Amino acid sequence: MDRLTILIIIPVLTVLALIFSTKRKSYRVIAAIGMSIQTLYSIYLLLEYLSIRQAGNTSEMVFTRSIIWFKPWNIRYEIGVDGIAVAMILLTSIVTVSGVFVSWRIKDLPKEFFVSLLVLATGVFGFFISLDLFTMFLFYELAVIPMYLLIGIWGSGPREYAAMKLTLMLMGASALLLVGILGLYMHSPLIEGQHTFSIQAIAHSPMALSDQLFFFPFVFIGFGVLGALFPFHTWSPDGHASAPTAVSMLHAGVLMKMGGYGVFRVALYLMPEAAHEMSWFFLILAGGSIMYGAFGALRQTDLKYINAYSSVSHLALVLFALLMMDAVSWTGSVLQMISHGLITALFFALIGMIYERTHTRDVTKMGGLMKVIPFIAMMYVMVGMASLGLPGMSGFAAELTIFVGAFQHSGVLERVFTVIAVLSIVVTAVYILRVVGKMLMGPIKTESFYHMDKARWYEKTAAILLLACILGIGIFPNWLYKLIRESVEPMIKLIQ
Amino acid sequence: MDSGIQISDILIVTAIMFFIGVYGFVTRKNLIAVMMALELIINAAAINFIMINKLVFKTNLHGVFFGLFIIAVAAVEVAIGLVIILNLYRLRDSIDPEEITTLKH
Amino acid sequence: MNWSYTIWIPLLPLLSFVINGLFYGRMPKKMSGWLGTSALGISTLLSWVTAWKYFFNTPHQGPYEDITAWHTTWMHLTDRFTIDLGIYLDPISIMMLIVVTTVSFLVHLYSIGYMATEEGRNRYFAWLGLFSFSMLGLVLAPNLIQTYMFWELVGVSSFLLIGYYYDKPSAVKAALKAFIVTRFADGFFLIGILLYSYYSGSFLFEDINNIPAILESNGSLPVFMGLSALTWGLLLIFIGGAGKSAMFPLHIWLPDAMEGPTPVSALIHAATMVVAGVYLVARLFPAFHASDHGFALQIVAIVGTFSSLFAAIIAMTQMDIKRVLAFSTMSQIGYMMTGLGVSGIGEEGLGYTASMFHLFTHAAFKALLFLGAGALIHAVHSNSLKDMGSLRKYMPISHITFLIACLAISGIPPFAGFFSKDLILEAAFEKNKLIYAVGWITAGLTAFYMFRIYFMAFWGEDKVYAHKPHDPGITMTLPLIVLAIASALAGWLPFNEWVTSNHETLHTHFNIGSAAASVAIGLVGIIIAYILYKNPSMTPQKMSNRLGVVYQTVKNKFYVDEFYEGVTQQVILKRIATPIAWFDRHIVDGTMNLIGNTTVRISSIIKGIQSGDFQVYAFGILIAVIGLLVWLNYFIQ
Amino acid sequence: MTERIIFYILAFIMIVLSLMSVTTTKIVRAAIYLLGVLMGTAGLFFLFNLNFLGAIQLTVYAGGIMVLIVIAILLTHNVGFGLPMPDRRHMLLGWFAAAVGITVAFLEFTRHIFVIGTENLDDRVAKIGADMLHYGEGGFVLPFEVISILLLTGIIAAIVIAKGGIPHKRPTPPSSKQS
Repeated sequence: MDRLTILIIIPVLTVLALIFSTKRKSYRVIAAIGMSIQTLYSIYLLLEYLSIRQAGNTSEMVFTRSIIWFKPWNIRYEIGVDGIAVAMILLTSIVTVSGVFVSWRIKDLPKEFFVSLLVLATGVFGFFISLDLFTMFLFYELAVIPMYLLIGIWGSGPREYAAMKLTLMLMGASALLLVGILGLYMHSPLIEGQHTFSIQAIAHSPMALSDQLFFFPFVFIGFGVLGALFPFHTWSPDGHASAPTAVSMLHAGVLMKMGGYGVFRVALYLMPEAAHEMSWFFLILAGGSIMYGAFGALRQTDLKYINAYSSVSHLALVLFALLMMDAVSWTGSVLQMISHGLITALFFALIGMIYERTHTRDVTKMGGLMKVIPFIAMMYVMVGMASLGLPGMSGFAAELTIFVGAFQHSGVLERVFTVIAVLSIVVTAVYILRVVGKMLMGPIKTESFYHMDKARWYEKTAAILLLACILGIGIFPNWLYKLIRESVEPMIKLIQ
Repeated sequence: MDSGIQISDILIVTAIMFFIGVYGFVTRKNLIAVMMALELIINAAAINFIMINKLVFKTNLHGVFFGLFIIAVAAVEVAIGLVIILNLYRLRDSIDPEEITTLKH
Repeated sequence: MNWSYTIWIPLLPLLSFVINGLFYGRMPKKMSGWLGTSALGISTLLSWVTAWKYFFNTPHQGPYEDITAWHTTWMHLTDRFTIDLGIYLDPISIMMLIVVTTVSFLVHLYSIGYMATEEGRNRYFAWLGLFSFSMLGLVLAPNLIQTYMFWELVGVSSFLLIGYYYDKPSAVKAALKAFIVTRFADGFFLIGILLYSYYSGSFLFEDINNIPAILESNGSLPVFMGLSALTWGLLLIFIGGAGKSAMFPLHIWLPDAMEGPTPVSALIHAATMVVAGVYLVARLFPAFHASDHGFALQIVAIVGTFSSLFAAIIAMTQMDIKRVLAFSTMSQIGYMMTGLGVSGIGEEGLGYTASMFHLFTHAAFKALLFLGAGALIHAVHSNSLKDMGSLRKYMPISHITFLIACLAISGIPPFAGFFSKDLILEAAFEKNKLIYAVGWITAGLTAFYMFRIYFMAFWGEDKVYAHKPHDPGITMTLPLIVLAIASALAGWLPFNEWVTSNHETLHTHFNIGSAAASVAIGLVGIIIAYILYKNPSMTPQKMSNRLGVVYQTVKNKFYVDEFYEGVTQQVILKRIATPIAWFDRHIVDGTMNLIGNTTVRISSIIKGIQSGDFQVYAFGILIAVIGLLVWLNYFIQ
Repeated sequence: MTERIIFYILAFIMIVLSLMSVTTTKIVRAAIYLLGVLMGTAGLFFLFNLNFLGAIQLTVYAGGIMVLIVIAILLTHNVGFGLPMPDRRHMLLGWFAAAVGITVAFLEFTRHIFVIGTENLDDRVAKIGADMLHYGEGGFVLPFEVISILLLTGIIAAIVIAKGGIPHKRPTPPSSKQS
């Protein structure tokens, strides 16, 4: 059994255990145990990876394995990781395990809920370890489908609408993606008379510029929709608002990162010339939506909407940095993905906790929560600070890296949008603090708010786990930076 | 035998019959009447086969045989069709084609 | 010489923050205050030791050296851009170290008494610790990014402390305002850093201040609107500094920040954080001075001078004692900016030294004023001057210390303010007569409004108090006394030997004419205040009525707040954010929904065709057959 | 010439009767008109000396099939049952389509030049019978067998369907339900 497949096997086994268990109370325990093992294994994987690098292994991917599973098309189960994938895997496992803890008290159909959640996580893990475009695509779809069920069944508000919208838009995107992937396949180098889906093979002999120009938009938009690229972001506010807490966490925390990761690994890496050629257009879209998302968040009153628009803004920053096509920006972009994953997961977790107690997500109807639920409120302040880029939190390290990287481009367009991106942190501060001021501070507005449960142990576990990661990365970002940077370096070298 | 009757005359007559049958087929609100319109269509087709054999392609009797077979098949079709209609009538008390819309499912 | 122990100076307050924060609610109430105070006490001790070692115990010829006492790589972005965290010691950072730790220690001590009855004391002391840590990190930073990081952190701790009474809506509003306004400035600050470092190729102060080397390595710098990119970078950085130092027009947060507890105002909004902008300009002084012949420095001088006059005028009309002090702070910081702005380098660096000197003395007497005001507020439970009067009878210690502070700020010899302010005016006189004139008038106004509150609070008519006011306990009076001594004597320190623009001793000449002029106008201000406010009279009321509109405008702070309110509410929220939100919901999302709905609608049309009615199907077949026939016959050759 | 006249008369009768057959509102009358058409067809065959075919037409069609239809009518309707008229829109559409079809056919048949074979068609009944059972070239024994089997299965199917009906009635599915 090789190292990476275990990442898929653990969730699958957990799902099987869930299916065969019959006691209602045991579901969450099984899920929590399974995901904790997964997290520990991810940490082990990271250490293993670091030690391999320490030992002087400089190959682009490690722990590789390639098994052919569909001969006629040469589709392979080809897996392997570099520093970026390892970091994303770690992020996924941490968000998943805290998601399980946050859903500790789920009432309806707990077994089915955890099964869907873990299937989703399986898809994500598979996505991050895949090196074969088709297998990657398959895992991507595996992650999207449970999302529909999770929102449609366990959601709130107009959940069918939101679930439908989300799924349809993502499916539409994957249709584009499939076109792009098949295009890449058809123009891939022939190995023993067969085309290949292998990312590594395609990267080393990219297709002609004219073909790239045709297929690049497909792949970029295909993944961009998942990464909330303007104007295809509208599934995210509705989807997040309706989804149950753990799903919002996983979705904003991890699934949306798959978009950024895909843009990075497939669109830019495999079609670099087209990326250079067309980056101006997407730069305008991404750069504009940094501000656009921030201003959009300014006027929302629903906590989840605020956060969803904030995600739009922050993920636009990810795409923006990716389009800069240099090592520092790319590293910053991956850092931002990880940082935003943690931050937004914690945000959604806290919003879920607040919602459970106040039964409203309308900011204007709340007030003075600091007094009654100090733990959750303080956590919210902290994560808000992280989100607005306070030094010492992960957001700052990531954003600073992006800004420094982006500022090394002296073109007028890049300059202008870099400045816009920097100024967006001001707007971010405004909408975050507006919530903090209205919801957490001020006098208590409703009588019933005086009697609220304090945070429970499982809520504290989830929140502290995430916050510890945010602080850890924020205070000591260099190891993570190095981990990512070392993997970005050969990619950049290859595409230039 | 030269009757002076042109093949095209016959074909036009049968074409008119055929399309009258088609009209009946698409407009009738009674399955038996639809069936009868169908007979018109079949009949027109059969005449065409036979007459073209008789007047144009005279080397063999293929058209005549086709005519015969058509008549035979038409008999079967009517027999079974009517039985089905009867069964439908027994089941649903109606032989209005607009109410028999099970096909869309 | 080993300086690495200095790492503990910022770390001890951090420790206090962490312990107070983690054991929030579990720690005995009294312990948190003493924990913070002792942490800061040790830090203060270490700072004084460091200063002593640096200035007296280091064998050196010529200028004082810059020492990087400790550093670690925080982020290794590229070989050019490495972000270090470190401790950088030079005369101004050591001076700031002294100011920050000492004032912070005294404020901690004072707070033990002041906050004795508050519920959330642990929170308060945790945040005070966080602030002290951040401020120390800021002053000790060896590079711009560290400066920026801690700059943000002090902003946040300021936000948290202003919003300490978080169930009071006005406090919440003030906290948000303070954070957002400074954050707005910080956005430009960050752009400035990025722009500047793009050309300098480094974040380190040594490289940034080395303008000739930058010019050499870049060849020609791009010029925009007649100014080089470096000057633009510096101006943007100065916007950041102006935001934090409450310079016009970014000053609006400072008066509102007085909603926080009074010791916080003393620490953050008088002595330390608000002078960060001045400190930043001083840090980058060689760059400011060299780039484009000091154009940016002229801007600094103009902004500083204008702010000082502007704030002094407003301060004369305010009735809230803390707001008067807030505007006075703004005015004094304007002085410091002016000092830097008119300064040269080397032998012409009088303004630089004067500015730093004023920063130092101002920290002492302004902290004292705030703490004294805190004692008054503590005693009468009101911020308003209307509720105070004849307090000299009840609170002798507060009275004397407050008087010393007032004399110091008014520039009456031999108190501290006289020396530093006089030096600034002297430097301005040599550089620009107009700036000097404005500064001179401002000095008079300062004396007037300070003695206005002094007379109104301690003299005037005897009010009826619900509880008899009295001097506070020892933890609160001790800081007052210490600071009063400092305010009285700090002026005699030989600053020109220690803190100078080129780290060498600056030779100053005492200019008797200038000194006489500033003392004279100070005395005039005091006398006018004495006449108007010593005894309760209706004269001030009559005068303000006579002035009418002018008085109202000044009292309402020239309507700057209203202007900002209008811009944010009407323009940004109503004209930008609302349309964007609408656009997103209706146009972008609407388009997506339209695509979905159109699909559904088309499918329902197509669905109608499959009605299950076989006659319809037959009709379809018929049409198709006829169509096919026609097509085959007439359209296919 | 007489034959032509007879043909035109026959053709006229057939067209009119078929028209009446699809437009009448009395179902029994429709059957009778249809019978007329079928008999006209038989007449056509006789006119062209296709006596065997004419006979078959009369016996199988006019005789057998029509009897079946009439019986079916009797089983499902009371005599004198009025057929509902099709609604105007359907009628117009139907006529229009029919007219277009007739026009197209007419144009086509008049335009096309038929190559008339010169030899004489051997259409004796004996020849038909011989070819029917002949298995060499031009023989139709295989289709004949197929048709026989078809007839057999048809009869069996008719019996099964007619007899195997379940007496109890299924409730009609609600027609309003979509998809």
